[in-house]
Parts: sequence; structure tokens; C-alpha cells
Amino acid sequence: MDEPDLFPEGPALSVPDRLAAEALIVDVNGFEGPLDLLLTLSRSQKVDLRRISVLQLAEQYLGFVTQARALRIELAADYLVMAAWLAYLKSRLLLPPDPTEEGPSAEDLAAHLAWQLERLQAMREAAATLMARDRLGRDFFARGAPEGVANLRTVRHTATLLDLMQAYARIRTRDEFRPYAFDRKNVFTMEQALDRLRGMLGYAGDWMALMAFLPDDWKGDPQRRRSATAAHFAAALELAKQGSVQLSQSDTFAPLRLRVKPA
Amino acid sequence: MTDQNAPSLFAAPPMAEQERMVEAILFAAFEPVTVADLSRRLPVGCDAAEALAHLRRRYEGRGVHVVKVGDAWAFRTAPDLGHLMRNEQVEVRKLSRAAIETLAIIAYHQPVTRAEIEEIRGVAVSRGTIDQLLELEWVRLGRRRMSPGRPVTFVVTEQFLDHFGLESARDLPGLRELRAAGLLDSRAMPGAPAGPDDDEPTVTPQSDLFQD
Amino acid sequence: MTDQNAPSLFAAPPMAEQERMVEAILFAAFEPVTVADLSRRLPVGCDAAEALAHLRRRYEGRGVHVVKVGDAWAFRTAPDLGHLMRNEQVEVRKLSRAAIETLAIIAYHQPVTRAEIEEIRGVAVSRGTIDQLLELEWVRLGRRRMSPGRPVTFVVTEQFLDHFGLESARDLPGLRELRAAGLLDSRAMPGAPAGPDDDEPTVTPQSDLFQD
Repeated sequence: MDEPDLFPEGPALSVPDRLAAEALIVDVNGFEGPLDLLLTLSRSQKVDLRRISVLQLAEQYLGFVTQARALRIELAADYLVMAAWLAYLKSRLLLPPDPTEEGPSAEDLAAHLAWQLERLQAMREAAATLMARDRLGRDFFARGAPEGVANLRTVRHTATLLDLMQAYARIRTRDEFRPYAFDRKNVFTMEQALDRLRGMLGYAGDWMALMAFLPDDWKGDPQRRRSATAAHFAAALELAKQGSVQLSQSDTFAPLRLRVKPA
Repeated sequence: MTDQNAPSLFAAPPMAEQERMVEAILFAAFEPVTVADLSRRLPVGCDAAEALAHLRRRYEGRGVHVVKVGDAWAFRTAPDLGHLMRNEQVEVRKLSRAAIETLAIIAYHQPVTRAEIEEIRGVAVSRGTIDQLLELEWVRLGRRRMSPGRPVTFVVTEQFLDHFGLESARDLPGLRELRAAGLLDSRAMPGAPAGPDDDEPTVTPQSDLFQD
Repeated sequence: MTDQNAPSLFAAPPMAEQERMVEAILFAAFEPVTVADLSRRLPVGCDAAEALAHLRRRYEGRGVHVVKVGDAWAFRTAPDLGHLMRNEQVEVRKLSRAAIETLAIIAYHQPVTRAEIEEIRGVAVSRGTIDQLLELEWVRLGRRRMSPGRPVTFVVTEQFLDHFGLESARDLPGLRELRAAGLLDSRAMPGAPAGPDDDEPTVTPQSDLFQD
């Protein structure tokens, strides 16, 4: 999507609207996402959320984003995604419907957005009602001194679900730091290759192809050959790093050769 | 009254006595006690439910009430007397706005997945928000959703009901109205492709609550 | 009785109301309450001693009594019902770390053998640990494994699900979900690399659980 097209000159806002929008921008960190921002903007329409003008709301939101950019305020990606979507919705709402276009109508999309806002608003109100209820330990109370007569004392062990999940997380996290144990067959390790090369290099005279060091029974099966080759290559690099061998290769993909570093 | 000196093996105590017993058990406990639990603790042949009904009537209008919490029962002080109990008030940890909204969404939409909570709030559920609700034991894990990825769901607990003085999740304030207004439905964005977000249940979640 | 319609600023509530108040205070108090304390907590003009006397009479012969403890007052279960309170006298102790880890492994990987538990935990599992879980009835023996030595396996029980508020062991969150809930990060070792999020136990026996 081409961003400059999405953010045309802001719609003409009245002074109070502009002030309100600026107040919002100052506050941008206080918003919990684009829906929250839309809900706040929708209050300026002072109508039932069911009769809200989504077109007007889209313009307000886009105006907000434009101003935020003018003030060089970094907006999080989800705000910009919503802006792009609203710009699209706005153009769909303004243009006459294209009979060839498939998919939902602009009105359906607008109605869905209005419904999402209404739902969020409803949950906010439900949350407020819930928190304002009479609450245990604040407005009504349980027995302050539950009776535990002391003669018969049995120990009951208990644990919470959180304990259980944390225990499992602890074990699995520990696992992440344990070296992964290969129990697969047909894997030749670098340690094996190092041992093998160290043992054989003493007998090797001048330059010798790396592949010649592979054990015979690791040369046939492709999977085994690959593993042994990789291990020997890594081992050769390791030995070169330690300064005990020299490596040479005449050309790209030419056979790699090595010899004991002359003293 | 049965003859105390020669009680028959299975004669249940008279109802007044059963009521006393239930009264004592509920008084002694802090946590709500289920009828099943009461039955286990009362002598053989007792009718815990009936004794409870008598007890409930006896305490109507008193300073303490018998309240229902999910499937369980407890004595709780009358809410209008809360002002006398300043000494006993416990500081409830202040919940963030995100946590409060998440709690309400779980209560009203349960069982609900994290993705659904995020869709309703229009923002990611930050780390620790659900953790905090789990720790308060107001929220627990429900059944996994039978949809791709089989996401875990969250539901509210009996402690939640107890804390907010609700008999059951059906008694959440305004639940019926919200349901009638379609605000508890799960509606996908029109024309939304059947993408990874398409793990909506075929029935609306909250309707599960009303099936029994 | 004062005139309800024109209460003076300091009119005490009616005695029945004072009695309710004392009832609620005694119920919610952490410790026995003295008459002086009651007077301080009741509205001005109340007669705590008289309200208390009314309350005592009301509870005569009931399942709980108002009793004097030192020079203070408290509700106590009627002595003849003490036998019903046995369940209240349990000392609750947290499960040991070894036991909770073993339990977690059984829950996530069931059916699982002792050798497999030891492999996952990386340490030997003492006999007492599994015995304790068996005794708690959170774990039971499953089918023997069809492998050399036919080792016994362990699975979690219905009681386990009950205790942890789970509908089934399948509802336990996976590693990815634990991480999303912040449970993994909080335990991460210093310098922990941000590992791939796909380390679900795909080849472990637990995968059997997800196939139905």
C-alpha cells in the first residue's frame, strides 16, 4: 500500500475538535490500541454507538494519525494498520458501489466496526459494574477466625495449578540449556573426526585430500557420507585454527587438501 | 429425638439438629462448602439441601447471611454492614485497566481464548495480565477449544463468584441484555478469509452457560 | 425506639439493628472482640452490652454459640458438634519441589515410566516422591509399557483434575502458552537466548493425548 495516498490533508476540523485531537495525541501512550482510540474519538459524536457515523469516525482517526505524524510522534504499527484499513473503508463508503466487486459491502464493514466498538464499550461498562459490586473483604466478609480445633492434625499436601505449570516450565527451560543429545544413527561427530584426524595425520606425508580421511564404511551411504564429510571438514578447520595443519584448495569446489604444518 | 442411649444405626437426626450441624460446618469454614461435602460430613440419612434451605431462611435479614457461591454455600456478612468492618478489610491488589477488562471479557464470554480476548480489546494481552488473574484464582483454564491449534480457554472460578458476591456466572450484571443485543456473539469481520484467526466456535461461547 | 421518620443526628439504630451489627462484627473479626471494642465500632449511642446479650440468647442451642474468651467475645462451634469439624483441622503444606516436578512431568507426558521421569528431570526420583503422589491419589498406575522389562507407567487421576480445576489433562497449557503467559520467562536463566517457540513435546507420549 502506498502510504502518502492514505494520509491526505486532514479534513477541516473545528477548533475544539482540533484541540481535542491534540489533547489525545499528548495522551497517546494512554491508549490501549486503535479500538480504544476509536472509542474515545466516537464520544465527540454524542450519539448511540449503533447510530455512529463510521465515515466521520474514519476521518477523525485519519486526522489524528496525520497530526501525530506532523508532530513526529511514532505510532505503533497496529495504529497504522487500522489507519490503512479505515482509509480503504472511507474510499469504499464514498464511492458508489462497484457491482463487479466481490466481497462484503462497505456498509457491512462499517457495521462490523461499529459493532466492535459497541462490544468493547459494553465490556468496559460491564467491567466497571463488576468492580463496583459489593466485594468480599471490602464490603462483606468471611469468617475472620475459621475454626481449627487442634487435636486432630493431619498434614495435607497441596499445590496450585500455577505451581504445577511453573514446575514444568522450570524443567523444560532447563532442558533448553542442556546440549541436545543426538541419538540418531548415521551421525559422525566432530569430536570423532578430530580424534581420527589427529591419529592419522602423523602417518600422512604431503598434501592429502580431506575425503581420503573418511572411514571406508562412511563413504557409501549418502547420509553417512554427508555427516562424515561435514565432521571432518569442521575438524580440519579446528586443527587449522590450532595451527597443527594447513589447508589448501586450488579452486572453488575443488577438493580440499590438508597436510601437517611443517615445523 | 431419638433415644440417645440406643440410637438406631441409620436413624437420621431430626431436621432441627441437621440444621444446627450445617450451621456449625458453614460457620467454621472460610471457603464455601458444597452440598456434596455437607452430605459427606453429616451423619448418614441427613438431607443437607433441606437443612440448608431452613438455615438460609433463618438468617434472612440478619447480620450474616447464607450465600450461594457456584455449587457451594457460605456465611458472609451483610453488605450493608461493611462500614463496621474497617479493621478486617483486606487491601485488594489494584488491578490494571487491562486486567480488569480482561477479567470482564473472560467472565462474560467464557470459555474464551487469548486470541478472542485480544480481538475484543483490539490490542495484545500483555504478558502477566492473565498470569495475575490466575494468581488471584479468579480465572482458571477451561477446556481446549476444538479448533486448529486447540487453544486453551479461560473461565472464571468459584473464588471469582465469591469475591464479587455472585451465585453463578449466569448472574453477572447485564448478561441477559448483552446477550440479547448480540454483544456476546462472536462475529468475524465480513469477508474475512478463513485464516488462522478462524478459530471461532460454531456456537457462541457464552451460550454454553445456559445449556444446563 | 426512636422515631424512624425524624431521626436526630445521633439517634442510635434500633436494638435489632445493633444486634445485627454485633453479629457481623463478631463473625468477621480475626480475634475475640471486647465490649469496649464493640462500643467503639458501633454507631454513637448504641448499647453494645445489651446488643450482645440479645445476640447470645438468639444463639442459645444453635450450632454456634457466642462465647466469652478472656474478657472478649467470639462465635464458637457448639461443643457437641466438634466431631463434624474434623475436616477443618488439616495442616496444608506445599508439595516439595521434587514432587511437584514429578507430578508436572506425569501430567504432561502421561503415561510415563519412572525411567522417563528421571530422564526428563535429569535426576533420580526417590521412591517416597512417587509414593506421596500415589497416596494423595493424584497419580495412579497406568498400563504397563510393552517394552523390555514391561515397566509400569504413571498417569494422573480424576482427583488430580479436580484439585487443579482442570477438565482434562489436555487442557494444560503447552510450552508456547506457558511462555506467552510469562511463566517461562520469569524462570529463564541469565543470558538465555530467545529460543524458538516451537519446542512443543511433539514426539513425547503426550502427543497421544491430542489425537482424538
